[in-house]
Amino acid sequence: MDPADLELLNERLESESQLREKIKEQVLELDKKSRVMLGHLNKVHSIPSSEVPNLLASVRPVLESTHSIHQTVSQLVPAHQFWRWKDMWTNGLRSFVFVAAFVQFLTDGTLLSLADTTAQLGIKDEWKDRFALPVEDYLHGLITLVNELSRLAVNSVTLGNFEEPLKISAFVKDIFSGFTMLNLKNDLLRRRFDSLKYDVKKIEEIVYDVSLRKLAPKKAVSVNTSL
Amino acid sequence: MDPADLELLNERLESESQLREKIKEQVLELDKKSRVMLGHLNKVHSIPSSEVPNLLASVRPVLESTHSIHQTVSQLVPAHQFWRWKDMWTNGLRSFVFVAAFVQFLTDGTLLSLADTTAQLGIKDEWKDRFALPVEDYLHGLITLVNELSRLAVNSVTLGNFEEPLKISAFVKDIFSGFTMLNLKNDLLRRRFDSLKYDVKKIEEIVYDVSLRKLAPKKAVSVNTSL
Amino acid sequence: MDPADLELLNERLESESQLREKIKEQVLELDKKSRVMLGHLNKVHSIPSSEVPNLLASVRPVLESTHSIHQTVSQLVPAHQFWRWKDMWTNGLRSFVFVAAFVQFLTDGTLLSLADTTAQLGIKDEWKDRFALPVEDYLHGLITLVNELSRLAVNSVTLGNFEEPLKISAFVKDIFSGFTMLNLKNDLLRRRFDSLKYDVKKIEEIVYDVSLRKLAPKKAVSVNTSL
Amino acid sequence: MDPADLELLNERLESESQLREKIKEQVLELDKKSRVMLGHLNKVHSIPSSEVPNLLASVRPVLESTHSIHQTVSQLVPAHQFWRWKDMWTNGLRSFVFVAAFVQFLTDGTLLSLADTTAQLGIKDEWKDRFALPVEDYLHGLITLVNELSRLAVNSVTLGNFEEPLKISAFVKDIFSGFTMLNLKNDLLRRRFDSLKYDVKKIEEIVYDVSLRKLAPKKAVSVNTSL
Amino acid sequence: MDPADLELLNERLESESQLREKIKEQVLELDKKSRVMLGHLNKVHSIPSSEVPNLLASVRPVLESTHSIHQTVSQLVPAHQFWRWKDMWTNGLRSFVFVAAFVQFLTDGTLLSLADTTAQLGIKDEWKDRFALPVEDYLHGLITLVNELSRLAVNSVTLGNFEEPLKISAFVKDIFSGFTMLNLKNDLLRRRFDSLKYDVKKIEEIVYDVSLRKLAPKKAVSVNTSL
Amino acid sequence: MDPADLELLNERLESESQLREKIKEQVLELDKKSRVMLGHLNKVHSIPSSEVPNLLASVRPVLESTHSIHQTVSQLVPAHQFWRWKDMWTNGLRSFVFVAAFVQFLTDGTLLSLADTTAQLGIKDEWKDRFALPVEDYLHGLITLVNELSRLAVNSVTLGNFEEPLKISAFVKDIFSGFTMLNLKNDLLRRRFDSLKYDVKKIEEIVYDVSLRKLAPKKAVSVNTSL
Amino acid sequence: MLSTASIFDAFRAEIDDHNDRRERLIKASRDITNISKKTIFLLHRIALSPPRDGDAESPEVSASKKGRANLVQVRDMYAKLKDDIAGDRFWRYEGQVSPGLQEYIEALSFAHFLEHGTLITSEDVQRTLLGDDGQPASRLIFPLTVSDYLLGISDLTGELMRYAISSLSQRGGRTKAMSTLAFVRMCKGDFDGFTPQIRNLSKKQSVTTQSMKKIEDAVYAIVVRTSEYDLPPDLLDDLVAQITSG
Amino acid sequence: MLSTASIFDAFRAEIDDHNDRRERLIKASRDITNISKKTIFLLHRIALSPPRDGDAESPEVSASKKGRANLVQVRDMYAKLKDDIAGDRFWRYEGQVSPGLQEYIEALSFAHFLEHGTLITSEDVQRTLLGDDGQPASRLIFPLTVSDYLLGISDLTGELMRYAISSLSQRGGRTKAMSTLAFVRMCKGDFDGFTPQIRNLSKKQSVTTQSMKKIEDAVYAIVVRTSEYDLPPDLLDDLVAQITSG
Ligand SMILES: [Mn+2]
Ligand SMILES: [Mn+2]
Repeated sequence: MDPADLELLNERLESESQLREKIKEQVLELDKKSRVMLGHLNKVHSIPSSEVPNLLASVRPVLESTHSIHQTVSQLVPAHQFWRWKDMWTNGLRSFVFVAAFVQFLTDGTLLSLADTTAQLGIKDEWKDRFALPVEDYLHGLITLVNELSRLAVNSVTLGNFEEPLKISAFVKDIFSGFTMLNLKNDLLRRRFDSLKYDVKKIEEIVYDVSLRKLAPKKAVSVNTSL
Repeated sequence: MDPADLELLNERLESESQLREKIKEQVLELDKKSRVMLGHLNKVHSIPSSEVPNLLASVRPVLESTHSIHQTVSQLVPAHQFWRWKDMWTNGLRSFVFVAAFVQFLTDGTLLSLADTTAQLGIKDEWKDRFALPVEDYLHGLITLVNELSRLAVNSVTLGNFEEPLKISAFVKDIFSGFTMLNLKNDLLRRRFDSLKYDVKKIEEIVYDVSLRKLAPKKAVSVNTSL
Repeated sequence: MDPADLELLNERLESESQLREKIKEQVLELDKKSRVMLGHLNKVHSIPSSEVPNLLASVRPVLESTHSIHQTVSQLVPAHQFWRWKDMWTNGLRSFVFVAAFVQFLTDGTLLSLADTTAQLGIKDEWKDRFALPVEDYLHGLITLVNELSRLAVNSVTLGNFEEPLKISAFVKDIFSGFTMLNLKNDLLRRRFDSLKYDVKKIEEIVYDVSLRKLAPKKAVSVNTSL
Repeated sequence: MDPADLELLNERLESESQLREKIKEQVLELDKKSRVMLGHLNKVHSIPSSEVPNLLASVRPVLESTHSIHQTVSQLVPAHQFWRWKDMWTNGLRSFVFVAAFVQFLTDGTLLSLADTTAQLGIKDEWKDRFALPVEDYLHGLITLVNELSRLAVNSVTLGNFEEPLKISAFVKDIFSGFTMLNLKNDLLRRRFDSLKYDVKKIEEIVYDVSLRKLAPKKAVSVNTSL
Repeated sequence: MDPADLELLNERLESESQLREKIKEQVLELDKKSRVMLGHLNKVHSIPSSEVPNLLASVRPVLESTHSIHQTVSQLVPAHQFWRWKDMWTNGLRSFVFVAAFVQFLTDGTLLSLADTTAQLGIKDEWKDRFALPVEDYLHGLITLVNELSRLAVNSVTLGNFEEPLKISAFVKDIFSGFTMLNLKNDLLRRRFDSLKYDVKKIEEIVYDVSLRKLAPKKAVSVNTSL
Repeated sequence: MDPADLELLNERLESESQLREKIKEQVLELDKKSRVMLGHLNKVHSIPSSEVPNLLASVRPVLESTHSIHQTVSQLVPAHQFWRWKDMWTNGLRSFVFVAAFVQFLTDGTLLSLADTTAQLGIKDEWKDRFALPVEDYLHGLITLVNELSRLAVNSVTLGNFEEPLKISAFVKDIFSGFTMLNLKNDLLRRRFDSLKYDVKKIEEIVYDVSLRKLAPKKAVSVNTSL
Repeated sequence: MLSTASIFDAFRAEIDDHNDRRERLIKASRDITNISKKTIFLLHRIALSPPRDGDAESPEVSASKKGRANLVQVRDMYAKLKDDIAGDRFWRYEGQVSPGLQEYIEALSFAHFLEHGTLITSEDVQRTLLGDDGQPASRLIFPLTVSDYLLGISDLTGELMRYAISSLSQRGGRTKAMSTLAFVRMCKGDFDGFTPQIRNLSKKQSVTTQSMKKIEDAVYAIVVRTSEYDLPPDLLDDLVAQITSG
Repeated sequence: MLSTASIFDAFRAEIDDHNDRRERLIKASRDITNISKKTIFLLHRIALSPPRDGDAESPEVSASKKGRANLVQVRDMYAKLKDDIAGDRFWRYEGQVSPGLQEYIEALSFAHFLEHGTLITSEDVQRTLLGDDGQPASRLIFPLTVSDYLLGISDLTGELMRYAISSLSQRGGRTKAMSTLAFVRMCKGDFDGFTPQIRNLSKKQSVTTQSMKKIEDAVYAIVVRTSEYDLPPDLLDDLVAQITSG
């Protein structure tokens, strides 16, 4: 092998390998933040709705603190190499999408758009060839949200909150019908979308139980369904 | 090859092979005891709670009888070689952890600590380079316990015991949140931990069913939901 | 090579090869009958229980018609060579065991013993070195039966028959505890036995659903839970 | 499950499991003897032909000592169950066939027939439903013999014995043309037979080398080529 | 879960995870040294025998430099935990055994014993519960040596060195007959030993080619064939 | 399923399955003839060239007798379905190509063309969508021929025929350079073509041996190479 | 007499020709697979959309029509490939043609099911693969094999499972799910008879069995849910609808 | 505020766009693989043809020239695909692009070896992948990765083994085989250092090792054969040539 070429190749591999280590460090940070937020949000299943605002208040600063990690990663990744490295942080990023969208839902019952998610995670458009939020990861985050909401629908009834399932039902059906618009390959996203159907069905059953027991106050329902 | 060296090599291979046979015999004993205890404990799913103490009374002596096997194994294993041979009895040991922790839960509703489990299995600290209970195996036993408790929650409702699921729910949520704080590697333990979510969800659904139909005494429910 | 010896070798190889062809023909017949009976019995999931007797009446003659195939095979197989050829028909025979045991359960709710299964399949004790029903195949048939019964528990509820799951639950638990007492090797049978746990759990959940909603007559439930 | 039936099933499973252990012990003995004889015969590749008779004299008693193991196995195996257990000792038995046939070839250059092999291994016709030498295993032993002879042809030339390859060539071609007349199924035996072609070719090349260099006595060559 | 217990569990998991990282670093070093030495030794196939001493001189210091890594690892591994961590460096260690034994063979044609290998790798007996050279790994290294020597036999002929194959043949046959006396289990080592037969055969064919053409000095051949 | 459609499909499958049986019968015949001819031709390696014409005389009628089988098959296969069924007889057909080409070579030293092979096998152009000789199978037959000729080159020298290798060498080189014209996929044909190189090399070695020993009469060589 | 070189030149041309054709068919098969998969998503999408007042057709029927219109592209692609798959070539390249063809049959049979609730016959599938003039056998682009038909249809059951489960959250979903279940059970039963003759069918049948069990479990859950109340299921649906729609 | 439907409509467009691009690249990669494979056969064919008197170039050089000319097609295909693989897209579709690219590098490096007897540098490979004006980095169609370069070159050793063995039956084949062997040994040695960093390289290295051993065995056979005679190898070759050519 041409000695100059050999050295060149070795240098490139060496610098890639160092880069990988540096990104890995950031990803560990990212995963730690994700674990902290998921730990907090898990409590939503066992507290009365009145305490939810406090819970969200404890999560928001952590969510914001991810901005600087994203920035660091965006500076580490060489131009145009976003897709080369993204597998390293995909899991973390998807759970951030879930956290942001869950916080938004618990705050005002609305769906966080892709653009707003990007903004909330502090991801800048100018980084786009180095760090971005692809549609696919956003969609994964939404599916995780629906999984969690079917659990919340169950637990809120246990805690005596009979309005929540109706609110969740309308919200989830809207997301579900959005997903039916997509042409998916036989990949993980499609399999997770298939599983979504069971969440929708489960939530329907709860609405059914609650409705037939006439536990849902008329007004709450009509306010909700106008969303 | 030097005849003396050859003989040395052969002796070592031969003695390892004999040791393996001897340990195997003990492991068969160990598996038999495990089968007996699992067979007994399986009845907990179909007897009224009043009969549980008798059932536990029949399991405890078997559990104690494992001490002598552990001792025998600890004497067979050469100094420093615990990690060489432990795969042979790992399955049996994990199911003993499960049995001990299940018995404890059924007795007083508490969680058996690692130290107490070691004590109950008659494992001596002084054997540590030949026979010990590693953290990993203790955690595997706890996961098996949660799997079993989700089944018990179902069956206790069938038997008309509506408080049990609430008790189980609180206990399992505590273990679950403990696990979320552990820094698990991407291995079997992590995968089994992921499966815990399904058990937690199943138990929550049972609590929901019971609450919705107002089957449990008020107090029990509120105790649970305050967690 | 000595021509006489060569001829001898060739004759033996030739006759084995012809025998294989002849047995194969019978096995094809056997598989056809198996498919016919499974096709009939599959309807049990969608018909009201009142029609089951008619269904069974259509299966029994087919089951009896297997006797003559078994006889033919027993005449083809040379003395002492049962274990040489049995792999060829093992699958078919196991599904006959399943069919016979399923018919029995649907008829009177009892478990068909090994001896009775042998009799119902028209297998004669005097053929034992040429055609017999080994314990292992009987047990495989029973596991298939349990798999099928967990499906039947689901579908009978759909058809409005809420007592069936209770009956099935008692029956299956009996078989399950029988299996736990058997000393199974670490083979396919052991692995299939491990899968039984899922069937038992599923049936327990159905009994739970029915009990929780008080859908089955009181008596049926209490009979079941006393097991 | 009927307790009597359950006990019956368990007894049968248990006794099979014990029988397996007992046969295994014998098979270990059998493998040890096989290793010893193969170790001895391996020396044939490096000794002058004058020493071969002594070598064979040391192998023959070991070969005879296998008779008693065969007898023990034949007593362990229940009537009619030869084909059930034979896989356990097939490898050992095939290497005994090889040893017997190799010894015979080295003694007088003739091929040991199936009947003579059976006799030399001390296998009695009256055990036929418990222990026998099937045609297939005899043929496997012969193929192993041919593999070994192609190695011997190489090494005898190295040792300066130029007639041996001619003798081997004639012997192997005879076996080869015998095999071509057999109606083999598409199994391991057929695949191993296909590999014989390479041995035949290799031996032909050695005869070529020797002939080209006029190393062998004229007479030996012409005897060979008239085949 | 008791917070103290939880902390204990987490500490243990955490420290294991850190230890793994530290050992990994050493293993990377070890692999690098192994690659360097294999790279050097690979040249032996294309240089005249006169240059071999220089080649060995360049390998020896690298081999010695492994001592300090072994020492570092022996200090990292907690007491008694040799068998827990050894899988991490097994591959590297086996290739060191090969290197040491190859260097020895090339130096004076002798076989390096287990004790001498341990010494040459700088492994101290006092570390035995933390770092040692197990028999199995020594044997794996020898098999790799034989694989390499069959290649060397080919290439030394190409380089015009006709005595080398004779030397290799004698050496390899000695190792081979040593292995046949070992009681190997049915594992990887046994399978690799079976593959040795092909190397022996290949070397015999090279000796055949050389002898047939009278290429090697008479004396060399007779020395060899007397083995 | 539409009953008419069900019947239609069943009828089609039934008739296909009968057709398969009928073709299978013919293929067995075909394989038998192939075995007979290969058995005859195998003798060419051990007879003097003067006896070759007689040998060929015994093969030719068998080769001709394949015509009627080909005709029968061509009548069995439905229009356009050649490629559907051809796998059944591909092996047999390829060995017929080999036989025909070998006979031709032994007769006059020329290469049988694809067209002539087709003619000699009695395959009619008008059957082309039901039975034909594809290029690929013809090429496979030629590769088998080269494999066999490298063996013949060896054995003819042993038999004292020193002209044959020269004739074979020129013939095989011509075929080899033909093959280099083809663009093959990474399939069986390419792998077999790769192996052809070794046959060519082997034959070269024989030519080399024979030439340098000046065993080849001048004239024979010059006649041959003018082909 | 031809030189070996020129003879092998001819062979090369033939082999190159074959490999090129194979490549063309593999690529076409990928395109056909993609169109079919997209059509399947389209069918789900329209069939599950809520019926709008004033629409003459049910969502299922309009899904089916749009789906079939989409699939005409596939027919046109086959027509264009006609030379590569006509006559005995079809069987030579079956391995390359089948994957796309089976996906097409899956899509086509789904469209048919949505409109008619029945299984499309093999003849109907074959009819979509005629030359331009739509005339009988002589105009076949290629003959449909029993195997492609059955394997294509086998995949349909997976889509029907998805369709049934999604429907359950809609009004009237139970009825839809029950009839879909009956249909899938019929497929399972009828196809069992073909498993010995059709390679790979038994693997697909176990997927069908899984799908069937999933629908059974879902229908079970609904039955259990409604059994608790002493009212007919339809009335219960209406009540819930009234409550949730305010 | 946008409706969920219109938001997801945009997602659908983006996902469809991505899948279509992926399909295009898969197809292009197959085409590139085919051209490269054919080029490799062409290189073998010409390089092994006997040198004709009066030819200015050796067969190897003329093979190399024709092969390179052939491979310009590949460059043109990449240029046409530029939009689909430019910028960060290259890394997104690397899995689809790599198979064809590595086969191209295999062919290109074989042509280079035949002409120069050396290993083509990564820079030289990169230079064949420039835009129309052949200008530096800014004109790259896409950047060549170390991995594609090494894995492509790795496959070269298999072709060199075939080339060396085929050469052996020709005059001067031994010299060719020896120099090819030296080259393959160099590849093996140099690449060993990269195995920890390049995925799948160690699998390819074991194929390289096999190829190397095959050449070693073949060269051995020749040496053994000639060693029996007391004449220099070249003289022996000439003698044999004289005798066999009459
Ligand atoms: Mn599908
Ligand atoms: Mn290649």
